[in-house]
Amino acid sequence: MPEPRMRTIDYCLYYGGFRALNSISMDIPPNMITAIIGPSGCGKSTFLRSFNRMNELIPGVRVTGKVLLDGEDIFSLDVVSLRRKVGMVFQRPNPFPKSIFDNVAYGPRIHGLRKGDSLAALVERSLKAAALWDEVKDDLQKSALSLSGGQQQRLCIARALAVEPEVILMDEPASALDPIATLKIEELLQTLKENYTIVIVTHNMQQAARVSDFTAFLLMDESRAGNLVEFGPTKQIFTTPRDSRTEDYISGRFG
Amino acid sequence: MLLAVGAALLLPMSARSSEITVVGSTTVQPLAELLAEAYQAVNPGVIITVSGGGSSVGVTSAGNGLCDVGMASREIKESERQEFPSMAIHVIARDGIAIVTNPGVGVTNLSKSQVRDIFTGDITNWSEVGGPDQDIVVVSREEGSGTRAAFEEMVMEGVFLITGAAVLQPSNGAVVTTVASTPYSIAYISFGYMNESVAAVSVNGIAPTAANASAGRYPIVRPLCMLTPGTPQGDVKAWLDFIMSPDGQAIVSDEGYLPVQ
Amino acid sequence: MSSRSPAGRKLVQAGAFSLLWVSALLSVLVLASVVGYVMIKGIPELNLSFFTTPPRGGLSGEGGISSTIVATLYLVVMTLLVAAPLGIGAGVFLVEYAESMQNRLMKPLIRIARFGVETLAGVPSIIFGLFGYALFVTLMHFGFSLLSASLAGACLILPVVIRTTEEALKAVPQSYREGSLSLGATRWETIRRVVLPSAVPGITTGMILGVGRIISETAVFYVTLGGSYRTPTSILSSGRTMALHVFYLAMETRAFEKAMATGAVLIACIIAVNLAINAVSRRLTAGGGRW
Amino acid sequence: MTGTVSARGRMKRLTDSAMGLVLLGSALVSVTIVLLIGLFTLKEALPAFRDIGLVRLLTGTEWRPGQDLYGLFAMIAGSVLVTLGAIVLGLPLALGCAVFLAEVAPAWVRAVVKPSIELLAGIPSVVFGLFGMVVLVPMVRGIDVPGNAGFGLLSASMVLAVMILPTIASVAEVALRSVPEEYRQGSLALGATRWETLRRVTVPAARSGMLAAVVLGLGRALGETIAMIMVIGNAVMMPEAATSNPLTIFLSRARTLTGNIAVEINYATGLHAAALFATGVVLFVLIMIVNASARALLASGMRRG
Repeated sequence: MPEPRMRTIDYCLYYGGFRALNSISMDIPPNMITAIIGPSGCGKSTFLRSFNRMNELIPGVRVTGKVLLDGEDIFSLDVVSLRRKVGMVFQRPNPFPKSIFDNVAYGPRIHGLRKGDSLAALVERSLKAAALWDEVKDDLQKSALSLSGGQQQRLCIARALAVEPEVILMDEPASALDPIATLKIEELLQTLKENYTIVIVTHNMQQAARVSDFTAFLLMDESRAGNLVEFGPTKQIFTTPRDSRTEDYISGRFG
Repeated sequence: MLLAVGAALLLPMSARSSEITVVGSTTVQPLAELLAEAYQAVNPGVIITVSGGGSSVGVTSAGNGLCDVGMASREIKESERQEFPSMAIHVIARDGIAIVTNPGVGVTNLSKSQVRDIFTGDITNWSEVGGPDQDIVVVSREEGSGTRAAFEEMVMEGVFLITGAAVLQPSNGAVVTTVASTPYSIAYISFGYMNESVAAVSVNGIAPTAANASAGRYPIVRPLCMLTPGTPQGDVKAWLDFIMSPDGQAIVSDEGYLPVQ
Repeated sequence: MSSRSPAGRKLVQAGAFSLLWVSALLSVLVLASVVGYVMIKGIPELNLSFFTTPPRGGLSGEGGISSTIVATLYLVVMTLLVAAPLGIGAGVFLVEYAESMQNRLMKPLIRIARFGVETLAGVPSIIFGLFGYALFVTLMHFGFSLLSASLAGACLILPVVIRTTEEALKAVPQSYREGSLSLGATRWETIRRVVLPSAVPGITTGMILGVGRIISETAVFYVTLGGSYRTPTSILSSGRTMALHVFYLAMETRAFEKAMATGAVLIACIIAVNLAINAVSRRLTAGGGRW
Repeated sequence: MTGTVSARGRMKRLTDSAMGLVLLGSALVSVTIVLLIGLFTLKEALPAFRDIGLVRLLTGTEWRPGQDLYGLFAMIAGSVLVTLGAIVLGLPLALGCAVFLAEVAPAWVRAVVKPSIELLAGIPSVVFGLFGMVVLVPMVRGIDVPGNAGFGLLSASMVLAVMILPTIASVAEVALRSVPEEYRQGSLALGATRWETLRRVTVPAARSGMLAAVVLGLGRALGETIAMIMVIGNAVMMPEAATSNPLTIFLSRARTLTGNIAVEINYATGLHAAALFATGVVLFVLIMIVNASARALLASGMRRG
């Protein structure tokens, strides 16, 4: 296995006195798709949001342990620089109420890229990479809110790509979409992994099996804290799980 | 809250016959309040409510029968007499109009033409009339005021216009308050509103006192009128009779107005 | 990609946030100083006799405010007596009946009603005064009186009452109505037994808002109520509300400290109104179903 | 048995339709009142528009009812200038306060400040007018400019600024709070700072609500009557600068459209009364113009993106 892009070491997260994630150690291999699966409430979204410190927005959250990006502790990094390197796509498409162009250009602009033509080129490149360019190239000034749900989600992906991150976190990116739009996103993921490291949370096991290279299975213990039960290559997890709980889950006995 | 609802429901639907509503001139208003209080002290069954509005309101309200008694602090115009032919006019007192300044001005005498020029805006600095080198702040009443109408007729001779830059206040009381608190200001007010917070100015060398006014020396004097929709009856007549009685007229002169009896 | 330094951007943020802090502090300071000034100057004037004696002495501004409290109460009650049934009735009609009336007569009527209520809510109060003076005081010969003033006041708060009633009713879940109707209740029974009870807190809030509006309104009553400080004896009596008393004291007399004291009482009334609204809306969120 | 049931049923249906009629009645009365206010004001103003003429009414600078001169321009200028002054003084504070409360304030600060601001929105205008008379007018009088008596546009603008501050702040705050949380998260996840998120995403997304707050404040400023009478001097004159400094125009006395109505309506008869109703119509139209331009502004803003 190559040097991991990100890794967590003994990572715990608390909401006030409640422990939501219990001592998770896990590696995110580069240029691969890592899926995080598990039943509702097991903390998979919370875990995903740990990689770009989005949990800090919630008052009363406290963490212990380490999260590393390219060997560097993300808590010692500036949060703004961290989020630039670790992008995120949310469960529900959340384009800003601006034009398509302005949505994609948003990140580059705040990070200081202002020159007109290179910005246009960057927007075009990002939209192409998100497989949206052909559908919107003639109406870049149209409101992003006029796009369909699937298009909006690909716009959000383009928006994340435009800041040229290393890692993209995706929180159930297709759960609000219809099957055709879902398929498009899944195809897109395969092309994206050539250049990016992707971590995706999904509650859909078929999807995890279809798209990911590695799979992590999270489960609540008796105190309702999320634990990493098993982590490994997706094929192995879905065919020969080592843990009986993983087997129960993927065979649909609970969840 | 329930109590209040109950109380409101207990309010009679219409004025009792022994209630007299008095509306109009803010110049006459405080005098009417006192005359009402004095009358009610001996006739507790009668209730007299006095409210302002201005002389023109007094005339139109009485003329249209909206009140029992209207108050006006000026001569009733010919046009108004024609509009309301049955309206009865009772002159209850006469009132001088005093020229007052903020106490800091220090000017004690003005000629009538100087007063006029100040109010038209032709004289704008106190130094032009022997005062400090300061801009004059003219304070006036608004259109429709009886005091203003009387002042315009007697000082502005009915043709000169009061400057548009004048601070306008909607009542005599407001004028006094404004002059008292505004440096270098000047205004005209009813004698009845004079107090120590403003400085009175002699006109053509005659001080604005009741004695000078009743002797005919002070030049700016106008009638104060009570108006009734027709010939007064009952309680209204009794109150008006009281006003014209020695007791009533004593109150008139105590308040700085000129008795007519 | 050329890059702006995160440190610089943090600095910009710190600068902007401190400006926001300053503007908020300044706002609070300005408002607190107005209210504080009136309270500090006014409260020392307050004592029992201030509340129990009527104003007297005309220009010297002596006496208390008892008759103005009475006049304010009368006016509030009379205004609500007119505005509440009309406003609530209209609100119920617009929400519960109008939607289902699609015939040619009703549809434009309902559109006009909606437009009128919206427009009226933004009309300056002095226009209600103008209207009230011309119609009730002169044309209908009610004179300067509680009657004229309360009718003008009712016009003023009618849009408030209608709108809050509508909002309260719209917040009642459709499933309540369907539940009741499916049990064979008529539309009126459904409204009376299911919809209105759940909407009571919202409607009450509207009423209290109206009360606050009447207590604080001055312009409308300046031109319709006459301003006599006698205790009103009939609905045709002239009168003076507390807010109007503040105006007359400030403008006509030099009794600013009395004006401040009356102002302090007014502020206290508004605080009470706000507390009442908060209490009602807390009940609304705590146990809306139990009404 | 069936007889009683159907009798009760008929009774119920009867009550149902009767109540429907009662409610329809109250709706009709309400609508009538609403229409009456508009139509009555227009009807009463008609003689003024007919006999004075719209142009002379709107552009005339002389208002002397005694001479049958009815020009409203000075009052229109007074209303517009005083509102402008109030916006310049009050808007930055109000919006700053709203943004602070919605996005920056720690929870406990918000818990204290927000209800107090809402409370202050309900304080009677006469109290603000009183404060203006007693505190602001003497303060403004201290500015050494010829003819400055303290009463005037500046004092009035300051009073209005304080009055509209809580209104604008609390409505704008609600608008900001109703911006979906996803927008903020989306921006933060791209590496934007909180300030960048606020400036580039949250505030633009709340634009229409914040504009509505400003329009509400403008309406309140244009419509304020009593506080204006108390501090503006009520002089019927075109506001003018006393010195070469154009800002001294704000030391000029003036009269607002609202004040014109309140001060004179009780005196007025005939054409004078009609001219005051016309003043009301002009005031109403002015407020409609503010609303409409806000809507237009919003529409053009939407198109731009």
